[in-house]
Amino acid sequence: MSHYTSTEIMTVTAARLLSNADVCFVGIGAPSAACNLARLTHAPGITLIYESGTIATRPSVLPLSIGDGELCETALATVSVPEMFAYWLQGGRITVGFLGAAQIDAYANLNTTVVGPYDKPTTRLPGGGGAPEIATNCGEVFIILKQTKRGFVDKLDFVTSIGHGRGKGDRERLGVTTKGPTQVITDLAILRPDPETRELTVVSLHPGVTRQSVVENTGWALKFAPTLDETPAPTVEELEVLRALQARTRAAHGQA
Amino acid sequence: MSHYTSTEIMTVTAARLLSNADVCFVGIGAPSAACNLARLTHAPGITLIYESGTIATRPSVLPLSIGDGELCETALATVSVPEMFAYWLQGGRITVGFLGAAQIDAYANLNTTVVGPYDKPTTRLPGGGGAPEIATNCGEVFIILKQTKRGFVDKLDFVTSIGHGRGKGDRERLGVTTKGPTQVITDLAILRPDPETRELTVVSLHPGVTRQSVVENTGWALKFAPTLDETPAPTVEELEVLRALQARTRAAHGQA
Amino acid sequence: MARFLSLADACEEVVRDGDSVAFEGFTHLIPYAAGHEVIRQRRRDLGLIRMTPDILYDQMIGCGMAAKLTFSWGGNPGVGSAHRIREAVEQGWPRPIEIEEHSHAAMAAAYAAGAANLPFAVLRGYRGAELARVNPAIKSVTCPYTGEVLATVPSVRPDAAVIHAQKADREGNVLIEGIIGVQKEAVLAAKRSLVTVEEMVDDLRGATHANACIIPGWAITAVVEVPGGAFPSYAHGYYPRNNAFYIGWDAISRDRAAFAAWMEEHVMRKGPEAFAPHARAATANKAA
Amino acid sequence: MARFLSLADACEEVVRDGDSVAFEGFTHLIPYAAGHEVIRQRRRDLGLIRMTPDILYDQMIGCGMAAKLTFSWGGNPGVGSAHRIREAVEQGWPRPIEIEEHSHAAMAAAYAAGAANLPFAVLRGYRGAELARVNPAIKSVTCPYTGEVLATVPSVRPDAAVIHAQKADREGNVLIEGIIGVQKEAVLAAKRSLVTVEEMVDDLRGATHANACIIPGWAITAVVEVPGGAFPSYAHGYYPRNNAFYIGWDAISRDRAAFAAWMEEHVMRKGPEAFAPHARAATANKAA
Repeated sequence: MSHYTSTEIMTVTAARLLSNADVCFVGIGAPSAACNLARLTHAPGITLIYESGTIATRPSVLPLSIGDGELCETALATVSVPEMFAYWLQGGRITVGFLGAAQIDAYANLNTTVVGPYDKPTTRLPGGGGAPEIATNCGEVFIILKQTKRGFVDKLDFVTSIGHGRGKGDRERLGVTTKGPTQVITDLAILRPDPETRELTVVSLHPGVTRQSVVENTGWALKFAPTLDETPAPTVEELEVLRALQARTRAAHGQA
Repeated sequence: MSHYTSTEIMTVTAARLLSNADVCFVGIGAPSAACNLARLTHAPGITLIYESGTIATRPSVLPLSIGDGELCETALATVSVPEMFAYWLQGGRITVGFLGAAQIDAYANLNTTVVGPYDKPTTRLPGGGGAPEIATNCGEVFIILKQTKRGFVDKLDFVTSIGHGRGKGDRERLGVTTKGPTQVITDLAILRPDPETRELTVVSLHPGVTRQSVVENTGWALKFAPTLDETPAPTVEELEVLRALQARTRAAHGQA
Repeated sequence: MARFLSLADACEEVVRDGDSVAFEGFTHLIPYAAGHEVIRQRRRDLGLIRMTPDILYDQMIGCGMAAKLTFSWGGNPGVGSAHRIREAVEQGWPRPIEIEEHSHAAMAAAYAAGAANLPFAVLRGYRGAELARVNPAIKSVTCPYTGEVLATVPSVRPDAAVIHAQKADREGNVLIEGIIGVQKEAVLAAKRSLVTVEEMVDDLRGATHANACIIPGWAITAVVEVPGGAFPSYAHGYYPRNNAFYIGWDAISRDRAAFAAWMEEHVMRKGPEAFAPHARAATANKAA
Repeated sequence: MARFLSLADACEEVVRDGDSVAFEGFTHLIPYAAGHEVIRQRRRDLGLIRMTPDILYDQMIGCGMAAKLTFSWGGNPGVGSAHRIREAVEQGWPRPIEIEEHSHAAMAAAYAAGAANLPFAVLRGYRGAELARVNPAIKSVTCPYTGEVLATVPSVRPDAAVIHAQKADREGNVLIEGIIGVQKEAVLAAKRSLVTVEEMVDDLRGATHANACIIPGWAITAVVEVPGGAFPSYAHGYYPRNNAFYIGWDAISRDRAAFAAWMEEHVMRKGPEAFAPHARAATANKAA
């Protein structure tokens, strides 16, 4: 087994959740890395869709922006942005929406809008983009972000997109029929909503990670499953493919 | 001056109403003949749009259907039918809608739906197609049809598309801001809505046509303008171009 | 993921008795071969949906397969009436048929709303038009910003959509070119879909324009290669519309017996391979 | 009919003080050259509209030209914050700015509704999302058929739309290829429009795919040829996105003085011809 970073196991673990049959709406950054790693390893037939309108794209490097030229050049087809959101996302054609976030709470509600009050923010974040409708119109949602006390908060400053609201039944009460967040992958662990309460629960710790370190990086009283799995470590092949992808990406974007 | 048929002067007279600056939504049949004659004579820059999605098309023969292949092959661009009706017709981009009809009344309301009661028609006609929205969403509407008692009726069996309703102000009361029918061209005459009442009024008789013959071919007490023009006869060039177009069309569609 | 089936199996899978079905095609790419197979399978009580029902629906309705027709213009384009449709509406023969009639603008918006998973479409339409009186499906909403009242129609969400297209690749991705009509919307709005194509190619990726009209295989139920399958309609880039056939249909369809004889000879006793010569003839013409 | 003007004249004609303006481009084909000309003309009190405001709006807002920003995602894609936008929102510098914030799905639908001359758009959106609480423009309608409540947003109908595209022909028809975003909708939704293009060609007719994204000249106010006009964004088929520039912008834009100096040197003292080398460099690279 190779040495690997905590970001690498996060990306590899997220990638493993995807299959050839998935039609995946891909966010930029960590989601994009995980989705393309899946495509370059065990799920070559996966359909990746970026909100710029590119359907079934196969970039050789990770795009810096949601609309890099290679996304279009390697796509099956590129549609207008109104069509992407109307026919494909709202149309219910997406099996998995893959999101990152600045803040997440115990019910996998996400904030990418502001830190502080909306009208007088201490930090104005970029905003929701596609997230509000990805969260409700995809079959299910996978979330990937690093686990820190700043990010895993007891109360979001702003609910950009709904996860499980305040618990079981909240999505249904809003008329939402999709599953919502079913997996949260961090650099420390895998969390899933409890079947009864929908509260996020740690189900697997990455190798070498302690319960204590996960608790210390979470801003609420985090629940753990009665029996915890250990996340399988990245394989040599997964790491090689991911590192080659990252190296190609750095070279392509003019970074050292 | 050549000899010409009453259909020919109808087509030529209608064609003369159009200019290079027009963006024209073209119905199949007589409207299509008039619009293409205009394009092949005095208005080579006119933009012809067919509801099949073909924008700025330049067919060498008259299409038999609204979606003949040549309409697409000679178009600037071909868009989907939903886009055609949403962005181009409803979007207010059309200056002239050019319609035919089975029945017309004194206010240029049109029927292409049924003869007899709607639920138990004696003759089921093809229906409105694009007409209901062409009538309200184009800048103005030109109508072309042969003048007969069966066609020019006191009361329509069915109002497929509105002209001037029951008189001045009716369009405005429906929230419609476009002009509606401004010209009705028949094989006998030119009719225009009276500026005060909006009732169709004969303003010009084609050469050799008598008031009496127009009256006899109209199912209501037809009004005439105080001074009547005589429609200029078709020129040799207009007739040559029209006849060549019709001959090419017959040959292309496998008709004798 | 699209499955590659025989035309008979695909039709059985996608179109069932009592279904609402859209065989779409706006003059171009009308799915005649698939429609004829469905006629041979003697499907019943269909709710046929199409903006521009022409000869294919004339044939189906003349065979008594349809309980309902939802449409916005029904006839033989440039020729005149669809006589079998007329006789069904006017005289209830061979069976009475319910009609739901819209304008083109409304039907197009209703398909787009269906593809977009919305329950209804809004349009600036039907003003002063009597269809709004006779069709109870036409309603209205008030704009929450301006107070303006706009027309609404329910989305088209058929049980099945059947279309013809130019090409499919080995993943079942489908390319539609030229007059694209509402075919993409029909497929995306439907629960099940069947696409017949002129030809199979290895891979559409990179083989066409970046913004070409492509429906991914995972959004389609079944794909079948049927060369010539749109005849006497046409396939842009393959063969032209046979306008003479459309003109000739007028006489055939005016008469019940002539219609029945034609259907027996040209549909009931034939199979999808009967369409191939139309594609080959065009290819031969092109080469000549 | 589109007029062919100099960039300066076209910007004066199309973008006026107090206008609502959409400089659109979804990462691709962002109209930097036109935007810089508008900055040089020192337009004031603009209501800027764009789904994805990035560096160009960072520059305009940093220069104090905007009274309002309507958007759905604002940042430096893949890099981080748009620092000038942040400072305007967080600290009101160089002037306070009103924001109207939407989701992408809502903005895209609002542009499409604007192009379609509808006063509002309907979407299955904003469920459980707090934007619906803080943005009073987000309302709802009830489906007249199902009783379902759906979100609405007002149409986007800007005074002016500014976009960049690949080609225009002598009639002013414009071709957009690749990631086409919402540019066509922005132009059709706007009262006035300006399109800058990489190159002029004789006639687009027949020069591209039947279903290519083309905006006819009669739907456009002004067309200007500005090679390289989308740099550091990109023009599909001409030159790639300069991702290094986007990464480098982070440091420039963090600091008020560095930002001011950069704008003075690279925008205020330059003209549209400054963009041409970016197109030429790409051509040289391609040839090499």
